[in-house]
Amino acid sequence: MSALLAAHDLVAGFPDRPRVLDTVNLAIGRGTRLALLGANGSGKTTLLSCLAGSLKPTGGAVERDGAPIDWGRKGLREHRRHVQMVLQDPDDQLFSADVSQDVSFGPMNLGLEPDEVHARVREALTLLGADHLAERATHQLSYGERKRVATAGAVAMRPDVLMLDEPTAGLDPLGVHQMRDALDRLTDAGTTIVMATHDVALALDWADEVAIVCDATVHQGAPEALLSDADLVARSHLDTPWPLALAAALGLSARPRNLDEAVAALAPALGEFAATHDAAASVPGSDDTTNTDEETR
Amino acid sequence: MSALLAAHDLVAGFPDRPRVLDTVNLAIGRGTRLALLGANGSGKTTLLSCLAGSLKPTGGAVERDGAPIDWGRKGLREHRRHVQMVLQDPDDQLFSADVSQDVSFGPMNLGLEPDEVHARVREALTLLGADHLAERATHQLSYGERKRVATAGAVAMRPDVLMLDEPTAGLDPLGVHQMRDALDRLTDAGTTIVMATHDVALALDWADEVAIVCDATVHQGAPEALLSDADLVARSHLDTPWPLALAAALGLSARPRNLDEAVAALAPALGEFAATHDAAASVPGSDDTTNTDEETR
Amino acid sequence: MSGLHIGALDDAAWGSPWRRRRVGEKVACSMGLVLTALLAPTWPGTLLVAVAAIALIVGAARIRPRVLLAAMSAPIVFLILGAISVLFSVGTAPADAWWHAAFLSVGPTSVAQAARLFAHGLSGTLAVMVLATTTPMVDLLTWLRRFRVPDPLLEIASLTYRLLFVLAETTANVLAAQRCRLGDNPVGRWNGLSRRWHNTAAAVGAIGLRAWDRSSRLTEGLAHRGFETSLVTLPVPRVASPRLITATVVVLAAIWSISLVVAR
Amino acid sequence: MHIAEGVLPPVQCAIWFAAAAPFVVHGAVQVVKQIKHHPENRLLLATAGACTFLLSSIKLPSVTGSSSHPTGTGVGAVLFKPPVMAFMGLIVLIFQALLLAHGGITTLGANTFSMAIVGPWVGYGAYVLNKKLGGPLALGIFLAMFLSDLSTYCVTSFQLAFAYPDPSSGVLGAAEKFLGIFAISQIPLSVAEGILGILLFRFLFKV
Repeated sequence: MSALLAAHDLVAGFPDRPRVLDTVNLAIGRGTRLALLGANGSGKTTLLSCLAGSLKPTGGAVERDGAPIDWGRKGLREHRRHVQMVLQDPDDQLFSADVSQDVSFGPMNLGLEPDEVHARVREALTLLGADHLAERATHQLSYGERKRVATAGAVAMRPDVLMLDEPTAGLDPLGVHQMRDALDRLTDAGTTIVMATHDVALALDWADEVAIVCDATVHQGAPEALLSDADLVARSHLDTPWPLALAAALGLSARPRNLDEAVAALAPALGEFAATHDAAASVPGSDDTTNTDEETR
Repeated sequence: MSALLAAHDLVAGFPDRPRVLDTVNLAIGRGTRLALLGANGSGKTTLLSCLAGSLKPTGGAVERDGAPIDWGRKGLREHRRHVQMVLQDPDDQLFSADVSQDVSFGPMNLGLEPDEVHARVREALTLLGADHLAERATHQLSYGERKRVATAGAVAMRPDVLMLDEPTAGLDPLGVHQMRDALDRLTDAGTTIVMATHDVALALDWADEVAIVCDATVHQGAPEALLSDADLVARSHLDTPWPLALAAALGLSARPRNLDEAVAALAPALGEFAATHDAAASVPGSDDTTNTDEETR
Repeated sequence: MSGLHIGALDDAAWGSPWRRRRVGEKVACSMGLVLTALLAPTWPGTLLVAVAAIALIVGAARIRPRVLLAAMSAPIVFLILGAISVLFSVGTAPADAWWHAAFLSVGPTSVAQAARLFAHGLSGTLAVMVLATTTPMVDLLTWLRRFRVPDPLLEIASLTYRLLFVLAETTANVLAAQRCRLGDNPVGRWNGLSRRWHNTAAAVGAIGLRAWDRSSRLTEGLAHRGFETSLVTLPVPRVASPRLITATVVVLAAIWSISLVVAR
Repeated sequence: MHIAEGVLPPVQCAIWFAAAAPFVVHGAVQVVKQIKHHPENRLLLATAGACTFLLSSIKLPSVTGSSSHPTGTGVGAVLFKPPVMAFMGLIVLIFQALLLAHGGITTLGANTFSMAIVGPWVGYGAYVLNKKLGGPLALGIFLAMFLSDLSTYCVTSFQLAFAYPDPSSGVLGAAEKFLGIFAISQIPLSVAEGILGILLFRFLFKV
């Protein structure tokens, strides 16, 4: 069974400099949520660009559905129908002052009929929770809104794989929730998502798999396994996400991925403690437990 | 005893639009570490600009050492000797070809002697942990390095108050550590620091006080108190930081501010649980406890 | 606060209740008034055009009077300066001069000229504001496509418009950052004049470099989006408004007939 | 300094449009040709246009508090050649008319002629002449910016003088008047812009 999108022995970089990526292997299965982690300048964006067909690697191959992609104009056009990338700064991608015109660029480029283009624009804006922005001027939007519009521009291509560079960077907590909700809707609609991020707690909670770029190579695996590897985490200039760090510090065998799982892992012990000590009976702030549903960063 | 920097009934905004800030009161004591929280577009940057003397409020006063600042040329010059602001994007504030030349921009404008300028540049770079960058070209630096150099440019003015807009945004975890270390050195050297941020966990751990901008006003108080206020947190589009959310979900009375305090609050209960159940005796990953010292986001 | 300055008319245009009307109708209305201001007998033609334009902008299109006033302040200064310079003739005073001193004089010809300049200028500018306050630049550019203006030219114009706001933010930030470090207010002789010059050059240079960087990043971003040869987008559907067309025709006809009757 | 809407009589508007049209069309043809070979040049030209527009929001320092703003067509002419500036200048003028109420639509021909055609050509001519005579680069930049500004303002004064000839001293007298009145702001501005040009190029060489 072959991966939807894969890198085989990928090499990328500039002549006369240390290679940015050196024999990188990565396989992304259909419907996966993959978080790509790594330090600033480690090569995350380079890897995404290669996978998106925007940067030709100096060695190795990018494969889609088991076949290496063709780097000619036609091959790339075909590749971009399936694989779309959203950059970190929305101002690097939005060229039209009118939101719905901007989102329509991709579908128009595919040569679709105006009705079909219109339907796709609406669909993409709805998936991103940005219907109400359709009539607005790009320059009047907030940073978070512009991020969602830029993402809608990629979604309107109905890609199989959507790759996002730091989709939550610079957003306030509400903006992060909205972006995550939008990504969940895309996953439900069958899109495979690759997200490059610095937020290890987000990666642990959101991803099915993580890939860590470190020393020009990539380590791929289950989030709780890779992010518990203290040595890898340190070498990659990352941090252990708090749920794993907490569990480790408390000597728990559980590897919670988020607040709920941390609570579930700790509650039995505390329940017993409370029963014997009767301490938690009248705790101030215990009405705050509604917060459990909220995301914690 | 008057505050070092304060806002009194501050009003700011544009004609014919809802006010960005409406009768805001804020007092910043000498040596405080204040985190300024709020949604995108809530008015954090506007408030910082007023406090920095970059934006004249439409009503109310900004006071330094108990006296309202004078918005004339001379008054502002005096104010900026004492209060410095660093914007979010370092690329907007680096104007020179090499690092030390850029850091010297402020001291040169103060009309200081070359020797004094040189001393200040060295001092600022040392405080920011950026000595080794002095001779480098600004465009060769990484994003995290550029952020520290931009901060050094403000520090070279030897301000009493340093205000930073999102100093950790866009940095990888290592970059965040380096920035925090630099800020700690500045605090030790007696600088009062105001940091606008979206990172509630960072604010809870770092700040002595927080100020939350919400509905055009500001709520000021102790971090663990304000950030436990679920209603305020929701209205401000923020999240409860994970240590407080965890403690609340588990019904603890403690309000831990970071991983260490969370571990300290939970360990007794778990210790007893482990003693009775003998469960944590052979936990994989318990050698990871060295991570406890690391920052968690 | 340069960003704010660009914003006022543009914000009004984007928020205008006429936003979704056909661009051609708005252009016809505005340009009809402009031509009337120029061609109809000055009195009362220009006055009527000014009144009609204000009524359309503030009344029908519901633009806040303050926005219009702010937009008009710069052209009014220019018109006053121009009118004053026309008001005084230089050289030997004409025989019919009402007033003269040294080589300056004011007479019926120069007064009529000054009044004409001011009246035509004010009414003409107000007539252009009918378009400026109701139609965002992108809509106009998209509309120009039907006149076979080559696509690359329109694309450059609309990219210019988009980049204007991106770079305005950069400009505001660079200038604010310089102000923080006393760039506009250095210590020194004549308020640090020579340093201020260097600082301004550094600011302009830094903005230029940032602009260059921005444009190459947008080029790359567009390559990611599959840009090859053209930036074609879906035109926005527009509503025909028979009422606006009728109103335009009626107003113009009324102004012309009143002017012609009165002028006779 | 642009001529406001409505100020020029209809016939003169038409004449200035006719005078400007060949230059603008020539520039537009050049631009379309360039874009065909380098599609990415769209962004570069758009950036130049946006920068020209934004330059007018930057205050130049002076001893007093009064402010003047650069126009920047000289530097554009040196970087992009005058034909391209004729077209880009037209775009900037349309934007200024509709976004800032600065200039006008019927006066677009006249304003394009003075700011986007005469200014760039004079500035570029001075730059090339200085280069041929072996003058220093700084002098070339100064002359390009100084003369493009100055010539724009002279042409504008004559355009106004044609429209409003002085009752006693005719077109020439009127031109003197307009030149005199606007000299207060325009001559210092031209000098200032020339100096800024030199400092700017010095800055860019360092970076």
